[in-house]
Amino acid sequence: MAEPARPTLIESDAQALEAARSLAADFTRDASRRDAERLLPWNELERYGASGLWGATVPRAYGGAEISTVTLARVIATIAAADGSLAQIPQNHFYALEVLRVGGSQEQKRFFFDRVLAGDRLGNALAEIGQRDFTRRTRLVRDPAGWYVEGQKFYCTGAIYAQWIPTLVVADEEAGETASYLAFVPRSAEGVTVIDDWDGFGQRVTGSGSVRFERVRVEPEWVVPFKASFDRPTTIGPHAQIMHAAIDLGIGFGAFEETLRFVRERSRPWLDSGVEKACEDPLTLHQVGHVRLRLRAAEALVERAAGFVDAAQRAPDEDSVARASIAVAQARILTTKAGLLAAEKLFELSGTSATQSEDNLDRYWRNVRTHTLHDPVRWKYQAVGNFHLNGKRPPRHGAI
Amino acid sequence: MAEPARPTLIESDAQALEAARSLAADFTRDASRRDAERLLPWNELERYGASGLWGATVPRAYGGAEISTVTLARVIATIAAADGSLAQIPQNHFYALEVLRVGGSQEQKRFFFDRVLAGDRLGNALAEIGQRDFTRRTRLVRDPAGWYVEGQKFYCTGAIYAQWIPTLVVADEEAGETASYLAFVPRSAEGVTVIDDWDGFGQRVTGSGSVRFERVRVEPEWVVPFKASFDRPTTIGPHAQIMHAAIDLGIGFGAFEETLRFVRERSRPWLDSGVEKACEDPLTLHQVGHVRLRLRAAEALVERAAGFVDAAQRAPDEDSVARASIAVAQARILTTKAGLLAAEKLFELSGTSATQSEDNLDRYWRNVRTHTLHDPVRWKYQAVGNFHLNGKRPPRHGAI
Amino acid sequence: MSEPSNADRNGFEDMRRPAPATAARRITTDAEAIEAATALAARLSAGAARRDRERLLPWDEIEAYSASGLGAITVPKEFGGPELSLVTLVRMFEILCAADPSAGQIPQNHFGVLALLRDLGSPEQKQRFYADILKGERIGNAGPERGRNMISHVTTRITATADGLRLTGRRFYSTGALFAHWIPTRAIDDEGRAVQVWARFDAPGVKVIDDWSSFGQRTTASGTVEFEDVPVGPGDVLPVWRAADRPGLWGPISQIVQAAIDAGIARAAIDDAIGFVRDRARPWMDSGLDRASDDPTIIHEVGHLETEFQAAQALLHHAAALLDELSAVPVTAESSARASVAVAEAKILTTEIALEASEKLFDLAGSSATRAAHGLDRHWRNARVHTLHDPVRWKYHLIGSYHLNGAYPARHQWN
Amino acid sequence: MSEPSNADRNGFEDMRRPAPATAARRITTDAEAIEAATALAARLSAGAARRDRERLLPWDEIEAYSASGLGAITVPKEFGGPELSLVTLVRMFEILCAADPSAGQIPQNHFGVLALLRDLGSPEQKQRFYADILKGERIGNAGPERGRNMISHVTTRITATADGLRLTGRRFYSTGALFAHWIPTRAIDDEGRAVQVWARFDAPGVKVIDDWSSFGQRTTASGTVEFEDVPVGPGDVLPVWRAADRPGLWGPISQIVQAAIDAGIARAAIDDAIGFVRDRARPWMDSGLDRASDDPTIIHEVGHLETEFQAAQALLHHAAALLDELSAVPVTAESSARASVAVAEAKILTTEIALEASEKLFDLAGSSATRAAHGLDRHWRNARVHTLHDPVRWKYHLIGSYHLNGAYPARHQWN
Repeated sequence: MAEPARPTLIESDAQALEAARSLAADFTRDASRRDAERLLPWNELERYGASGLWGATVPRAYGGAEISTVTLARVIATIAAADGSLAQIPQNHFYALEVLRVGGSQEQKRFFFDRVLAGDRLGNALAEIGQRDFTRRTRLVRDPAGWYVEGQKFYCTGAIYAQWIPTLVVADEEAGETASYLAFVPRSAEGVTVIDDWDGFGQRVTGSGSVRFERVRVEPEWVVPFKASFDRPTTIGPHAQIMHAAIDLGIGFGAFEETLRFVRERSRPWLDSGVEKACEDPLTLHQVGHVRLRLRAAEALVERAAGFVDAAQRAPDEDSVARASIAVAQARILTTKAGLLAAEKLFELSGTSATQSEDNLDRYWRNVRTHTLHDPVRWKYQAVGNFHLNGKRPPRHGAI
Repeated sequence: MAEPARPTLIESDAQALEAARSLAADFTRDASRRDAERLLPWNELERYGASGLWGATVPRAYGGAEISTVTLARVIATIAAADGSLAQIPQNHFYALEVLRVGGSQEQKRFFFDRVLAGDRLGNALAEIGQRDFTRRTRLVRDPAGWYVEGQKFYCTGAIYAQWIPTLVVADEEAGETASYLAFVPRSAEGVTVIDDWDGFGQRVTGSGSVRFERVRVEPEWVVPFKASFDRPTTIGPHAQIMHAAIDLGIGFGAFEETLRFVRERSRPWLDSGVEKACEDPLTLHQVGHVRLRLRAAEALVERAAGFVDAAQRAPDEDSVARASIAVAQARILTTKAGLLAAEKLFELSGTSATQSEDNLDRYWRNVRTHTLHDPVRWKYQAVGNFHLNGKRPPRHGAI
Repeated sequence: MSEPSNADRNGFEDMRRPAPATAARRITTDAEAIEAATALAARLSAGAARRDRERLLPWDEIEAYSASGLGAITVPKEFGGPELSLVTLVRMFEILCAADPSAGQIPQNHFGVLALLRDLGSPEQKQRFYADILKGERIGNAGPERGRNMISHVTTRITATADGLRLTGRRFYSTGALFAHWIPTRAIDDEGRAVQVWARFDAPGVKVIDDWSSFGQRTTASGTVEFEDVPVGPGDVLPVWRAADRPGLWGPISQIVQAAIDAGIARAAIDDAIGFVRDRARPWMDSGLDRASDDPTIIHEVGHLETEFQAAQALLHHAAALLDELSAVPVTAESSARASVAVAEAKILTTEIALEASEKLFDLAGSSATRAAHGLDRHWRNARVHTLHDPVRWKYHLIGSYHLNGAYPARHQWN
Repeated sequence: MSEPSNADRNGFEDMRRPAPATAARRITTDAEAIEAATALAARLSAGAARRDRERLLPWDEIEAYSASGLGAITVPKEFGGPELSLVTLVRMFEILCAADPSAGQIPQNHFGVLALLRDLGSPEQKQRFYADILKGERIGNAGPERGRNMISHVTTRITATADGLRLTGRRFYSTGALFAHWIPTRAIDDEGRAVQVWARFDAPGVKVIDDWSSFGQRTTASGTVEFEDVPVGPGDVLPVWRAADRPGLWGPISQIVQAAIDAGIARAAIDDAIGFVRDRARPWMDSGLDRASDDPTIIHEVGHLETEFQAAQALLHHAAALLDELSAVPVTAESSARASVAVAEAKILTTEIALEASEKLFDLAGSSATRAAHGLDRHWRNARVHTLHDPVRWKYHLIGSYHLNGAYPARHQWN
């Protein structure tokens, strides 16, 4: 892959939001076609990268704008309203950057933050399947001749588009212990095979396929501590999760905008409603208000939670991180429900004529339904309830 | 207490329903006043008893009409729409009759069924408080000199009005085992103290107070096996529970009827609605439809479940009883929700003027809120889910 | 009937037309009907996911359906049919649609039209058309017209000419028309009255176009029908305009079939959710459990879905039983209204549980259930598309108006 | 201020009238206001259940409130007040109403009227009235009229006579009037225009009757006010009729206080639920658990209630911040509409969570929580009664109309 042109340098939160809005207007145009024909968004990703947004969370000390989590969530929701897949692709990029920020050495930060500001994209290779437990099998082997990664990963959103694939690996430590690391593997390294075998019915062009690592050589300086960053309170979990919340929220708002357009321009009034135009139907107006309000409630919790994440990043401790995780879990509860609601009501309010394949409006539901399954929202309730009822802090992992 | 006049003999399901409707019209008149002033319904209970309904479940073999559970549920719901307390008072009466039918000796059945057809009412003394577990402390002591009951019970609905108080007692058996029995204790026996200390905010005139038993002499032939009737599959549990469902359903329908009346006759139209009369408000109409539908759904499940109970009574086995318990649990889920919904929407649709104390319309909410707490509906979902997902039969006790 | 050869299935599928009906089986009892439906469902179920994915029309399955005799179960006894109850008809649709709601939906208008025939047909019309049905012929339906205006607006015309009656118009959403021997359509006659005209599928000027492109119920072929100067006999016209004045049950009967289809979709979604949780889902890491099926949060949801489903089905069967009861005696404005209200109740609940179950299926089953191989999103797509004919929000309004103001629902095919 | 003696509390309570305002504390910062509210809340909380049960009016508590200076926190800087943000005002109401929503509701109209004064008052009026408020005087409100007709219908009149202006009319639901030094009321002037007339509580012809008998918010004394030929100065009349033409924020400000009260009720209900589960509830026998607080079905509900509460509160604070922002610049029709929509969002969610939490409280706490001694049903009674001023169903409609059709909400005190 050729060295990409150096992106614009984002310098403020306002600039980031403006860039997101302008990209969203661009991305929305062919979003339906990309989904329908499963066209991977290579060109869009080039423009997305060139905007500088992928470097906007880099700390000021390393030359970035260090935009707030509130802004990051807004950026992602804005993109998601236009194209759910394009919003999800950089989620793992920002995730890896947060792991790096929290657990990387000065050296590693200097190197990778700079690569990102220069336009490198990070994918991910975290999840594995085939085991009913959640333990990982992909290993980091430290041979005298060099370090190697060996294993197979699934649901690797963004890997296919990335210059680097941060890969969750397990290594043997002294005294029979193991520890986990995030190894930043070059996409172009010998032994890396990225397979575009993602065939979920939604988020179809995220390139969330599988990656095979066959004795892939990695340099020790590419290996960032992972487990260590969960042994102490850090914001990796809530930071990862709030981006998921923002994606679902954005897809929901996208569906809501389609609803308004369709009802205004194309729906016909219901026989028994006694009104001339569909947009005058009092029961439709009531339900439009309902969908809008549920989206607003979700949005309010996303912004609230992002504030907690920002606070915990500034002063991470048991309490601040737990509060952030809980606030983000609450946001995910409402974004999940509101996103699904908006995607479903789009049709109830628009009517049968909105179901034609050429309009492909079901992509909102397919996207939000697929993406909201990342981790089960049912267990968010347990975490939130346990925190408020019993004062129990949530477990520390990337999914809370 | 004087021997009551012999009640009318109910001879058919249709006659039972007709009697219930006529009583409901009677009971509805002063229901609000009884609640507000906490007037115990002594006279109403005399008329209720005289109707013959309290003997209507007595098996045909023992001279009763053996009305179906479907009819029994309808009778109770009909009374509950008029007065929630009056509907609850005989619940334990019918419960004790079912325990008798399932576990009593021929002799016992002949005696107590006849007493009931003659007008005797049964109360209950089942629950105890003060322990965090659910084990019972009230004991049956079998002295050589005679059998005695000793202990204290709470939530004894109906005891104050009864001729007999079926009391759940524990007795030592051989080999260090214990077993439980339902001892039919005469209300007037020496050592029985009924205290009207029920002060819940709803179902205020059920007389659900406490009963103290101080070395109360009972005859062996008054003691009916209890535990034994749960060691094998019997309908005691679902039969008890469906009456609770019918009570909540009836209260809900009562609240719904009040809603219709109030909106038609007294509500004013909302400022922004643009209609002349409150009953023309399209959003009100939508919500009236919603409340009605949830009540209908609950009613459909009550009738469905009652059919399962009838079937299980005819042929009790592991499967038929489990199916009945599950169907009744499903009914209770919807009656709980629908009853509360109707009682709350009464005000939303009627407006502030419906909240005046003189109308006492909040009694529907207070009644249904109090009565739906008999056992937690949250665990009904677990029972139903476990049955359908894992094929697990529900536990056997009186609360499922 | 003769099975088409496998060669027919490639490429020519869209041009395939109904086989001439010869000798359908005669079903005589409710039990036989349920048994036949259950047997047919096993056949429908096998290829349902593939037909959805590849948009293969269920021709063989539909011919098998006709051969089974299920198409004639509502034909009155006096015309040689078994006149089975609507409860049975509803159960048939539930069973077939749990297996494949696209194939199962195809006969929906068949029965709606038969109900209209019973209400409005002359004795001669009944004699003639019922005989065709008993033979195994299928009735489709030319759906509404398109446009932003009221859904009831009609420009299709039947005109008397020197050569006899001629039908001209263009209709959409015509479920079953492609598979049908008879294609009835709404039209306006020379006196401006609403009528239903029955056109033969092979009459000159009849064109059925499979341009149904919705994302759900993909293989219903609910496409376009064009009528261009189609010659029609005077006996092929039913006086629908009378229904506006004369209370009938064809509206509620047409609707209850819709509700039954949605109940079938809901049942299939819940069954697939349960199957996936039992056999494939992994327990969530924070649950501390070995099996997803022991997760109390999953158990709760299954409890909820089963309860709502049972309520929907109970109201569906209540409504069907009421329709059976009401159709046994002369229909009045009052009984027609009661029927519409009862069916509206069932329709709302079946709609809601079909949507909810097909969406929650994934909450319970997890991410891996989204893989294309499982084809499980078809439940939601089917539920969503099939429940849009008539908005449930106005069903609530209808129920509210009936109870609060004693208002009778308007009489049309969606009430 | 001097505390009334205990003797005053018996029997004479209903006849008690406001003490002359002397020297209220001057609050100058947001932090001071929150601190004062928190301190006062501790005092309100103590007797709240008893006051509800015995219907004891919170006279001492209200005098303590006035002395705290909280009544003057919105007085503009140019008139000597701290001009604290609406965010702070909203938080104050949440804090007070979580402790006792009846006592906490009493000042609601005080601030609504002050917002109207700010929008419509003349400089002289502002000077005069704000000075009273800074001293610690309270404003009540004479509520709407009664009857089946439209809620905005007005028969209260202010008439010019030879002896000056005279006010006559009868108003209901007059929260705070009994405790107030000033009682403003809507009236129609001789030119048929809507005005607001400020009457002194002790002016001849003013009669405040504590006939509020609702089952909730029992000690707000939201009763009847009668005006009979009450003499009024020309400076005591505000031209409300201008509000219909001139966009303002007094409607949304009046509404947001209502939403804050409901948020307080919701918070108290959730807190009581949590406390009861932790300290008193016993585990359900089928749960196999030692403590109710470990029951996953209870934990789920707490998770749900907390999440909905946080969302409601977040929208409430968003709306307050938006009102602060919009009131810093000239109000336009567009910004007034935005304000109404934002407040409607908060109002719906606070209503819903207040009702849901106060009802679910018992699901979580169980039967024993219904005992009279706990007085826990007051939360639901308070929530239900306080959320009926204006139906949330039309709030949804308002939000839908704004987004779908760009329609601006009608401007009145409930939007």
